[in-house]
Amino acid sequence: MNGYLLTSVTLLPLVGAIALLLMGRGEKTNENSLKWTALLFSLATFIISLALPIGFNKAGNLQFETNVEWINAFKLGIRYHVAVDGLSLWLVILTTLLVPLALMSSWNSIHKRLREFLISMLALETGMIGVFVAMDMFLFYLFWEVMLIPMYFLIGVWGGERRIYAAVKFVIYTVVGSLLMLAGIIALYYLHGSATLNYTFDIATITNDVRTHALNLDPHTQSLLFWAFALAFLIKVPLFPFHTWLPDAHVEAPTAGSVLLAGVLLKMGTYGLMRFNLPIFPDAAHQWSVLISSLAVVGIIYGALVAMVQPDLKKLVAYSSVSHLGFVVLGIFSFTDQGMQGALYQMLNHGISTGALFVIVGMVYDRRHTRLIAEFGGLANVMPVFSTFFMIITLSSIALPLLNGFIGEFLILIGTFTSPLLPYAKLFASLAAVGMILSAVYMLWMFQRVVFGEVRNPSNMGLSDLNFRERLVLVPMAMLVIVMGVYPSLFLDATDRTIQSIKARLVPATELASDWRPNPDVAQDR
Amino acid sequence: MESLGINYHAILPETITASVAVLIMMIDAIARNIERRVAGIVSLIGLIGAAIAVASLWGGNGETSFKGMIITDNFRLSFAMIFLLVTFLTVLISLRWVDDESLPVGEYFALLMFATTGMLFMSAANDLVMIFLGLEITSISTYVLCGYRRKDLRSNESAMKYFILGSVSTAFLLYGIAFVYGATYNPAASPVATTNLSLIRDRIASPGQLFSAPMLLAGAAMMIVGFGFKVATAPFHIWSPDVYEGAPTPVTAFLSTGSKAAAFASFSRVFILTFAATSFASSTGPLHSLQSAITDVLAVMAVLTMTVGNLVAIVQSNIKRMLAYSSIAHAGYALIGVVAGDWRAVVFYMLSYVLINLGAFGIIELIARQGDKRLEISDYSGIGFKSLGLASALSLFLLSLAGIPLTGGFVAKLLVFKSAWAAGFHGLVVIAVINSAISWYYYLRVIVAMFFAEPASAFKAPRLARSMAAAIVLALLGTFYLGILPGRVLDTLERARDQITQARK
Amino acid sequence: MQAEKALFIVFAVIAVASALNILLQRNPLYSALSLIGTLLALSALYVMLRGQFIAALQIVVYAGAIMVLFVFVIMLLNQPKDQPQIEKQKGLRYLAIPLAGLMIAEMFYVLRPIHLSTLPADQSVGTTWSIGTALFTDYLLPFEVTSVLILMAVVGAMVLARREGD
Amino acid sequence: MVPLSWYLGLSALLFTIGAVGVFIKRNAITIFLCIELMLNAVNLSFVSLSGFFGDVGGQLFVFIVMTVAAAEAAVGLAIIISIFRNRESLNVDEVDSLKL
Amino acid sequence: MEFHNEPLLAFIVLAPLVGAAILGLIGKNLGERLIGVIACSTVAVSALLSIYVFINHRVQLEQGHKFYNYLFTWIRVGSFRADTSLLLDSLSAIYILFITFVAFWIHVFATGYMRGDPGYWRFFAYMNLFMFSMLTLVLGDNFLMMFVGWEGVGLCSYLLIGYYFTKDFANDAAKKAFIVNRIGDFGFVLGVMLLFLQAGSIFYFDDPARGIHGAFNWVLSQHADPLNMSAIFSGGITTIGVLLFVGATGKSAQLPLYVWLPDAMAGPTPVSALIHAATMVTAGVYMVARASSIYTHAPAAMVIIAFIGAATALFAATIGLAQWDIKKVLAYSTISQLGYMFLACGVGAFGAGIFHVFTHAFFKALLFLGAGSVIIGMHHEQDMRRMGGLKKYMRVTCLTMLAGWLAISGFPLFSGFFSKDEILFRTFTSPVLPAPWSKILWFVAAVTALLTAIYMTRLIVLTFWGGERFKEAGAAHSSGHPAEGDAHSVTPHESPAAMVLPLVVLAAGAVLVGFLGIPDVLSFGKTSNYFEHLIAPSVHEASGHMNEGHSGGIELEDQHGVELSLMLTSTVVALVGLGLGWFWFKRNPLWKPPRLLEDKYYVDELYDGTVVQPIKAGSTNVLWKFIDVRIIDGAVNGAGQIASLFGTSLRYVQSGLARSYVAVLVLGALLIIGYFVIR
Repeated sequence: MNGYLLTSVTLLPLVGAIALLLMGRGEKTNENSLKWTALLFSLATFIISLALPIGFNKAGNLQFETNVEWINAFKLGIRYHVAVDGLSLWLVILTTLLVPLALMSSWNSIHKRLREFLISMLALETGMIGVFVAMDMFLFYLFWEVMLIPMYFLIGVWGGERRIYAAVKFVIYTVVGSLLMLAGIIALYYLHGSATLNYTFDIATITNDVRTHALNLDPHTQSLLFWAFALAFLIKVPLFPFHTWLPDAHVEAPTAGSVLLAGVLLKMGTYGLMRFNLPIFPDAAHQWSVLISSLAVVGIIYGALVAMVQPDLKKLVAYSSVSHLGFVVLGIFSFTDQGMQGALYQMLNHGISTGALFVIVGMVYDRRHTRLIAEFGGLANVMPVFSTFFMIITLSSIALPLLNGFIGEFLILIGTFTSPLLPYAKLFASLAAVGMILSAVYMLWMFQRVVFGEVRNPSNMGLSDLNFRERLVLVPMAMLVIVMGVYPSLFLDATDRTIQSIKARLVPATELASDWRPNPDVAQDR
Repeated sequence: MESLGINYHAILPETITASVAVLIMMIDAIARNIERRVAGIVSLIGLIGAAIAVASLWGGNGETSFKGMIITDNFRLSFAMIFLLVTFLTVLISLRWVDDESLPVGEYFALLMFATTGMLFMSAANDLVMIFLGLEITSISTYVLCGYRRKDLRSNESAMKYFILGSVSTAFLLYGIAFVYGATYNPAASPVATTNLSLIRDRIASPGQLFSAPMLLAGAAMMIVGFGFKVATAPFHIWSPDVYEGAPTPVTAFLSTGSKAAAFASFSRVFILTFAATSFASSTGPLHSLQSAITDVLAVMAVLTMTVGNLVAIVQSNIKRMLAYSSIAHAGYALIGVVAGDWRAVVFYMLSYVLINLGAFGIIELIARQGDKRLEISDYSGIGFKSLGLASALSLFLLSLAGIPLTGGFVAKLLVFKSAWAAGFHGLVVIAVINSAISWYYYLRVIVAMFFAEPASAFKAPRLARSMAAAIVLALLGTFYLGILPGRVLDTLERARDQITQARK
Repeated sequence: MQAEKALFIVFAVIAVASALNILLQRNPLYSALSLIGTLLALSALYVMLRGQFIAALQIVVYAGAIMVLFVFVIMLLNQPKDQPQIEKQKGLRYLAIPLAGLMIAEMFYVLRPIHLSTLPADQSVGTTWSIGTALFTDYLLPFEVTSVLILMAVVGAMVLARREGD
Repeated sequence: MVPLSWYLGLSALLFTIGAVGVFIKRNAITIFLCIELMLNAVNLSFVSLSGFFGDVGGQLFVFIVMTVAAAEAAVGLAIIISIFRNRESLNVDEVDSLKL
Repeated sequence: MEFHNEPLLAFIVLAPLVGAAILGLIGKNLGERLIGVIACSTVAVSALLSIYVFINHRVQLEQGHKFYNYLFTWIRVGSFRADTSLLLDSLSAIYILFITFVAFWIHVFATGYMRGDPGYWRFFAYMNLFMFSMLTLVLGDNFLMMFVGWEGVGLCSYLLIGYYFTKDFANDAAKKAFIVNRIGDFGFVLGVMLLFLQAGSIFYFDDPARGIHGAFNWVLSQHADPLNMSAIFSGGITTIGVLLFVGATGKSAQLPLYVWLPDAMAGPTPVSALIHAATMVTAGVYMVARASSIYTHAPAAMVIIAFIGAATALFAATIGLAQWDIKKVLAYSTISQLGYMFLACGVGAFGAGIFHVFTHAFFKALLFLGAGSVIIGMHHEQDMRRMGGLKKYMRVTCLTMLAGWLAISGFPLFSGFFSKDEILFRTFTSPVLPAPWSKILWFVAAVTALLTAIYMTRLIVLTFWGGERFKEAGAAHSSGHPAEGDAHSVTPHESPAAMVLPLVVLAAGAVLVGFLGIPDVLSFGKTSNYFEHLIAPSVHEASGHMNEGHSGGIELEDQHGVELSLMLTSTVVALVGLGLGWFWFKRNPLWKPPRLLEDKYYVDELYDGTVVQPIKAGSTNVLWKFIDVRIIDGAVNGAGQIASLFGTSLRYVQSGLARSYVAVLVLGALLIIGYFVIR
């Protein structure tokens, strides 16, 4: 059963999509049954996926594994290999959680092509989960690319005014990166195969061979491959200066699309960095860490500053994503436990907080059909419940302690600051910390302009507060924001083992040894 | 009396297709008034018969027959299957169309079958004369098909351009053959000079047996012109956009797939299995210079082809013309397989490419309607949700052409790139990858028009004939089959490879 | 020996001159007639090369049948003389000289090292007997396949050239 | 004796004239004639090689080429006729509606 | 040092959180009385528990024992560990005692002050949440827990300043407070990270039971840094100290980050009393005192603290002299007093600094509440130009405020006298500062004391004495605030009992608490300074050896002499200040102060012009509209355009002329043949 669990989590949404495709075409009126079908499938996926963390063995590496031969001809060695480890576990859960929430958030906001919309959402879910669970480069690439299409349609069909430009830009940007990654995958496959005589696309095998020095790539090759992969991922993240697709895509995408875009898709980039770049090209990772960290830091500050002056709510959140994801990249390239764990945690945080922010923006958009900050003001007067949720999410986004954002950002900062392997680590950390100030600036300023003050715009006068469905969407998010801030061990413990294995080759043995760790078994029952 | 090497089994597929062509003519002549569909159905049956014949030959170990004119190996048979598949789908998508356009039915299918016969001979040939003959049969019948809509100026123009340029390229090919023939002269051997490919391979592989190395090189170069023209590689691609655009859509589909695949069959037969038989690294003397010249030139041509195809496709507004450029670009990708010397990759590429392209052209034909009227991309505005099935299928084909995973287009590209990488052509792979990225743009344009743009003109979902539906479904299934479970096909090809290398030893 | 060379030069000059005349004539009819001249000169050269059968074929089939077809079509499509002669891309004309030069240079480069100046002692090669034997042994299949080709060409020509309504 | 290279040279010369003719002549039939010239040039090569080698293969090739030329002539002329019917002109420069 | 377990600590912290949760979730549906009861009772629980715990462990605390309450491990990643655990030692004990005590009374006051406000429940939820945060800040046993509280109080401060969220100035002030605090936090976080890097731990002290090594133990095992500039940037202990102090300047409103505090007066007055006077703003002092072992190893950091503290004290006092808004005067006075506290810390007298925090909490809370009472009595008028002569309308308020006035002015035997005197003395005799500077700083502090006495007297005189200016319609319109009630038709009235009672209690405190820290010299050695005795085990006072160049060896007898004479001096200073103020402002209540002072040295404008606006403009015009749109997107779109440009030009090869195609074909053929044969 364990073996099929992951596959069913991955494919269940697709089954839902197919079910929707086949559902009674005749009556146009029966939109509710479509919505409920989609929602139930995504909820079922979420519930099944909960078995993953429950059954997850913190001491183990890859789990819930299915590994069967797929295409073996031509020494291709392509396998259907899916599994989760600490790296992907929570990202899968994040995905399965966000999709039903996104569906609920846009329950009444899709007015055309509802069936196709729901199909796209579910197909997208399968793609996203697939990216995280794939343990074979071929499979990974497959999901990585296939997932583009539903997203493309989500932006292109259900998007705003400039949806075509945004959709095409999104796809082209991604494709440019991912095709380079394809070249990288082929090269890696070939190099690994000729070095070990085991031609395979299996990520775990290759990683392991790198770890055990069965595969030793020379620095030059490593650099080239590193960039082939990194470009794809950094575009997806997106790291400055590859970020300009993001504001457009976010602004034009419908709410549900933005939620998943920000919540999950961006994580695929950082996930890829941790899955491929660090463990497989450790020397190149060191070689380029300064450049990437610099870009990350520039992105943190730049994203924050540009976010500050955006007149459009979604654009603001989009640029804030640039800033936040800069933290994640910085943490990854700190090569420390704290940095990488923090990065991983920050991915989850960003998924929830920014996802929630987009939900919130969507809620006001549904009511007012505008996202311009200047159109709002004083919403606290008419929508107190809304404002409260907005406040919690805002605070999460500016990394207030005891909320989730803080754990991630602080771990990243301290990991970076204390990194023995990243040059100029202290400088990077200090500059990144400036981002903490700036995030307060732009978020609070935005919050003030939207929520506080008198209701000056008469069209805001009659806005209704959140209804039951909308509260149902925001409550779990807000609760997660708090739970993750107060008791992060719940999540962090599961990822530790994986981070250690990523570090195995990345960090020289001397550094590993000197890494003082308090004994976890000391009695805590005083 | 010495054996004439007659082996009717070995040419059974070709015999079947040729006979079916004649049969169709006879039916057409005798029974003018019977259901016009009969000709098409007869050709379908004939194609299935030919396919069975091909299957019955499977496992051939490279035996030659007819005095070395025909070779039976899995290389030939895999390509033969592709040709039969192409014609099968072409017949399906033209069944209704010939009727709607009130064109001569019998001749149409007969010419298709003749062309198929030519293509089959191209892959079966083990002698340059057979290659030449097969090529000419294919070419001449397609010249006619291009001009099949006689009253249509565009169709005329297409036929004329194809004819003039095709003949010139044939002349070059022929001249090349003459040079190669001259180069193989060895008074000590028997026969003293030859156009037989097996003999040519042996002669150029063993040092000191050649009459004139420069002649061999010049011959090879001119054959590149000939084959390059047929597969439409830059700079010999210039005919194809005009011809593809002007020809009736089903013919375009056939041209861009069948004739291209056939040309690749000969191309690979000559340039991979003959000229590059020994590995590049271990070759010496004239063979080495031949091989390095071939790889250099083909690599440059591949790059040019991809780049020109993709860049110009970006700025096209006519969908047929855009797909013409796209098929130029795809010839470029497939050519990488030739450069890398991996014909299996070429076969697989062609297989998936013909499926996808035929599917796409089928839908285009359907949407274009009678007289090829609606061919501008702007005509596709907003039809996505009016005709969801067709638009989705077309999108899938286009995405597959772009190389999205889960479809044959991706696996094909992967194989080609992998072979090229393994053969050390890293730069080529990178350029191909960048080109793929460019290609996304224009494939997406059509999808944008169909799904994202507002409906521009009145559009009614076309009536979908059963044959056409079958063709599209077949193409779709094939595309996905090759994308998801390519294992069987690849295994078969792999065994073919083993068998060919063994036969050589 | 010198006589043979002289003969070659005579026929070669005729062939080249007629070929050039094809290009120089405006009327396609004269061009066609010039081509026939070339063909005849070539057939003479074939004889010198002991290709008697092919030489005969050249005269009978090529100059006789095919060229007659050409002339027939030219007469059929007697286009009006007063039609304006549109010429686009006049530059192509000037491209002719360098391209021709380049081609000849390349061919010269390839053919220069070829040193073979004696015909073999065996004189049976170009005879009808040897051709016939080869045609029905080694070249049996190509020979048969040409029938497909011819049939196909007939069908094709018929489809394209027949009048409407047939 | 006349050396082989002379024949081959003549053949190359004729081929060149044919090739040049194809792109400087505008009358479709003349262009076609030039193509025939190219084929004949190749034939000369075949026959001379065959003669000097004492190998019948080249001449057989010429035999086949002639057949092909005949077939090509039939179809080519048919194409020209069908174009002429529609356009009343044989000037290929007028036939450029498909471009770019 | 001995460690014990004290599970009650968690309840002290959590009680207000429970209150906050109840009020936040269902408070909207509760009546005002019930809300008041819940809010006050949770704080009362904390207060009583604090007192209980303190009494229970008093002796041990005096001996330096520490009491832990470990809840759970918050973050543990690699070698980094932060626990959710609480620590009680004498320092935090003092803090929780006065925090909970003062806060309780302010809560009580607020039940009256906020009566009828539609956000009653919200207000108290925030207040309770603040108590939770403040107690976390004080009781946390590591720097990250402190930071939790640190940011938590910042949040509550933000929420409460912006409590009247429909008022733009309140929102601006709230945002400003948060952001300026964040700037300070930037330093704090860096300091904590550097500490972790150096010490490998962010816990204050060891906890053998959990296997924790305290950072301070590491610090104490190091040599003290030298007193020079390079130590500041060396990345060692001094750097840590300076960075942490940057955090303190934000939270405790020191130069240059003090600007948020005057604006923070936009919040309801009880908030100003609780957060911006008595408790939160002293968190910086707490932190510096907590980290005293770091500072005693970082003399350069201490010098910086001393100078900033003294400068802030003087600077704010001068501005306070010129303000018309009663709360603004108190705000600048708070800044000034905070400067005093830092001066104390900077000269190594952490205990004295804390003592001043302690007394200040009482008298400043009292003064603010008094001001609040006046404001209510005046129907939300805050401009002192429209007050005057209120003593006859608001007798109790006036009396209690007089107590606060005397306390802050350093009138002998009032609480402020003792704490301020201690600071002046310790500054004068500081072992930290180089020779002339201790005297100079003492002089600055003394001048500040004089100014304090003057401006506080001005406040009292303008408010309670003189003509009843509120009756003169439209007397002054320069009031910066859109006061709610129209001032000229009101009659001032005394506040209700819920507000008056806390005034009385705090007034008693303001008068009496000073006696906890009577200097040895005053009691003639009979009772030692109890406060100092209590706090001594928790802080590392600077000792003579810190600065070798300093002639530190004054004999104890001499010290007593000095102390007495200084005490005399400061008494004189206070009396002079009171006298000057009394007579001058009685005569000229509306004396127009220098423009520069009234406009606060234009610091806000300076910041706006040099930092805020350039960043905004730069972000909009350079980063966004130029780099993002023009350069990056331009490059991306440009690449696309170049591709289609190439496409378009290559298109023209496709002329449509068959002849030209042949030419291309022939040319291509020739090139290939050429390459083949000639290469």
